[in-house]
Amino acid sequence: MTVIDCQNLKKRYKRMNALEDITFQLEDQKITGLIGRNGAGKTTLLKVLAGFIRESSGDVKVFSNNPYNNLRVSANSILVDDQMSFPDSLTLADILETAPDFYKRWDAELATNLFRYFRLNPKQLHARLSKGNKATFNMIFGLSTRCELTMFDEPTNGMDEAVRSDFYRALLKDYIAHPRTILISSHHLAEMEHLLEDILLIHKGKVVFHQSLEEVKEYAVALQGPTNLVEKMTAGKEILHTKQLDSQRKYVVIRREDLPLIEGVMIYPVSASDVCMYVTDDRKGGIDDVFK
Amino acid sequence: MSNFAMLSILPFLGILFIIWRILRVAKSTSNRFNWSQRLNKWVLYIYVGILLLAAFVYELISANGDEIVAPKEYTMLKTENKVFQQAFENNEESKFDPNFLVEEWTQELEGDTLEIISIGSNFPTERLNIEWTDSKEQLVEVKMYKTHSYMDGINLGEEIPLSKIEIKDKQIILKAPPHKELTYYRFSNELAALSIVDSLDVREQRRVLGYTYIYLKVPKHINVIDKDGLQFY
Amino acid sequence: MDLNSDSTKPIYIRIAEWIENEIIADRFQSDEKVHSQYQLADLFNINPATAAKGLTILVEQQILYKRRGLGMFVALEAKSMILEKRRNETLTQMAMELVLEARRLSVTEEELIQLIKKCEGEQK
Amino acid sequence: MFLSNSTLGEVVRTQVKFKMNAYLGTLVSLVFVQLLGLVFSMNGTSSMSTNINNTDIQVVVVSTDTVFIFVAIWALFIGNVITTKGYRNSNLSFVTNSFSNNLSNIIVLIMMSVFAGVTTFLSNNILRTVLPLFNNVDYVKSVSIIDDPLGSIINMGLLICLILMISAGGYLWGTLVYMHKAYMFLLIVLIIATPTTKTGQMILQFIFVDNGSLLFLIVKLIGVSIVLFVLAIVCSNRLEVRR
Repeated sequence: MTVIDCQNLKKRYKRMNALEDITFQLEDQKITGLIGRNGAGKTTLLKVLAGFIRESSGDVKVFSNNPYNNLRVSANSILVDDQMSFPDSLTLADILETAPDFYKRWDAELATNLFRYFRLNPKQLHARLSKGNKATFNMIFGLSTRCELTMFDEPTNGMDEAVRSDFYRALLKDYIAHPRTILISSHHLAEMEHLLEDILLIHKGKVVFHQSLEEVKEYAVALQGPTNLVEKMTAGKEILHTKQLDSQRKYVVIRREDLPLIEGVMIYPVSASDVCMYVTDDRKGGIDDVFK
Repeated sequence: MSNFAMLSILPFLGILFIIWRILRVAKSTSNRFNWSQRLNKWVLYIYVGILLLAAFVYELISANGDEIVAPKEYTMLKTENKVFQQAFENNEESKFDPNFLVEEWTQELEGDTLEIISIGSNFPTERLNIEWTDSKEQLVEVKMYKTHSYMDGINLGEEIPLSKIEIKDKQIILKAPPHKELTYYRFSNELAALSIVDSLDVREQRRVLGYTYIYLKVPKHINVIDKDGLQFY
Repeated sequence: MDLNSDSTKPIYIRIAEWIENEIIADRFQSDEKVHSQYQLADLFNINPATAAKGLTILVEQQILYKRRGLGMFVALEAKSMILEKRRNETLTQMAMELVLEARRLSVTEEELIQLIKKCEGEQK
Repeated sequence: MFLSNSTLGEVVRTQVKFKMNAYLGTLVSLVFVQLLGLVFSMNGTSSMSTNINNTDIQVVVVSTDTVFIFVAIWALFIGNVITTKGYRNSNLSFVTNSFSNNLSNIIVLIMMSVFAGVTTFLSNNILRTVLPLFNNVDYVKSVSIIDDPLGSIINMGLLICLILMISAGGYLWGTLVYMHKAYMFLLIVLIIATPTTKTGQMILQFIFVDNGSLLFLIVKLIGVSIVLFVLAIVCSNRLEVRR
């Protein structure tokens, strides 16, 4: 069943277009990574999907409803981000006590166990948590709601290394026990790649591709070898990334296709994270061009 | 009206601003302290408890006077006062309400002059009237009356001291009681601000002011000197 | 548990290889149930869909068979099939690489065969 | 896929429960505001004096007016603060939409107004007991709740409705300011303009004066509150909930 259906979704702010043209569909019970560079429109897209802001044009459907101002969507989806705030007067324990009233599938046991594992102080106020602890608490909250559509916007921002891997592990375990649609945005694809089934890559408010992780990994290949040989092999092909290693050797990333093996040219696979980086890079030379 | 309204709005804006600041500061400080929800609840319980207790205790406190609620009763009191005053002015002694009589006595005069002197107050506090009789004797009849005085339900008749009347040979000295201040508190559940016109009326209705009346019966041949002009004519 | 860190291979292939290794090592007998996709996902900290893909490859190669509602089971001839396959594919591949490397290092065919024989001897 | 269906009623009920709990602190601030008002009304709200037989008689009336002014400002503040960004965002961390958020806010404001009205009415009793106990002054037996239950209820209702109307004004104002900062000046202009211009005076006159009975005034106040709340709902329905 389709959980999210976006058709030519646009979101315009006063002076700029945050989302230019977003078209994709999300099937249920998949973990999808929403990948993109800073300012690509990830947060805006998630806010539209959560019903926090209204699309400027186009069509967006979550559970077959327009999410904006929709109770059904609100009751079945949650967006966990660093802007999440709770009343100043409530302690963390109070918040966890209130939540089941709103979320019918709230898993109190999971919430308490995670709460204890991460050693949060139940008497603390949400507003006064440190950045990392706030992210941890929000994550616990988001997981425990068991919402059919659970969205995380940069969930690991501020978390330390250990908590990050714990978080990803907790997310996976809970997903295995209770499969649901999960959308995680991040710019650290590498650290959460293993969790993902699909990748939705957006750039400048447009969808670049929406593919399974394995397809993304096979999207491109890298050739490395003597400049003249590499240039001959890649002539007339779409070059995603190039780098002059030294005066004789060159490193070029192109779309994957069957290439003849040539003596002296090494062929490497390109990681999903690098694919996303190269595809969304408008400057083919990368940062090195600046220092030429 | 416009200027008046402007002037009355300024202090209000001042109060508004002050309370606004207080609430802001209170909010930020309460954020700093870990003011728990349980403490909040207790504050509210205790406050409501105190309010209810106060309402209960108030019923037990003894108070002055009895509130006369019905305006009818005030109207009745007022009419009685009015009737008396009219009769007093017209020298119709037969119509005087005997309930208002405080004192009466007869005094024998020596000469044929009678001087009426008022002391103790800049402003005469009594009202005086003289009925001339045809009697040839030297007897002067003195009657002192006091009409109803009520204010907001208190029977002031008992609280306000009477003038003293002394008669010495040829003089009647009316001594006003010493200056005295009485302050009463009364409480109202109503919002005076909303019904300001109404409440002034209501309060005017609730006020019945009586006087001390002195009625003299003096034989015609006696000469009365009334320097202070106490008499009705 | 970690898969071997040869990260150039897709995860699902590594999952399939891991199950094959388990079968070769006799940790899964014929007609024995193997891990479900969820157990594998939990075990290797990966997405269950990826794990399922690994299992599907093995089903396609008839190393595993599916029993509706019960799970995946090891086929009767699984072990020999895997060995056969590895011999055909993996070993050939490795031999190819060996030959290429030898050529690059200007090792003659004679010398290479000598080397292999020597290695055989050491293992015994 | 299992979707939980929440009806508007259910969501609003849960939100009211949650908000009453979360905003308990505002009721505590009300207590302090009332106590402050009580301190200011110790000297009486109005007094009347007269002189009989050389005796000055002064009757000091202690009414709920002073406390009410303080509570009115509190109500304006609360109606306003509930719409500010912090409160808004924390409301939206739970299931809601704009309409249910407004509806539950309004219900919370009504409940708070009832609490504020009743306590303001009763707060007079604190002075009734405290003043005679600690001040050496005579005082007059005044109408208590038991003496005039019907009148007390009407007065309480009047207080509640006034507070509600003021908080509704604060709510609308807050909603407008959230839409655009320029509306901030609108209220200040309104506050100054209403009592100084002819039309403003006419409106005030229409609402507060010329009332046959207090009950009629109560009905008018409720009407005005409804208008203010509806305007707020209409305005905020066009508003994106989180930026």
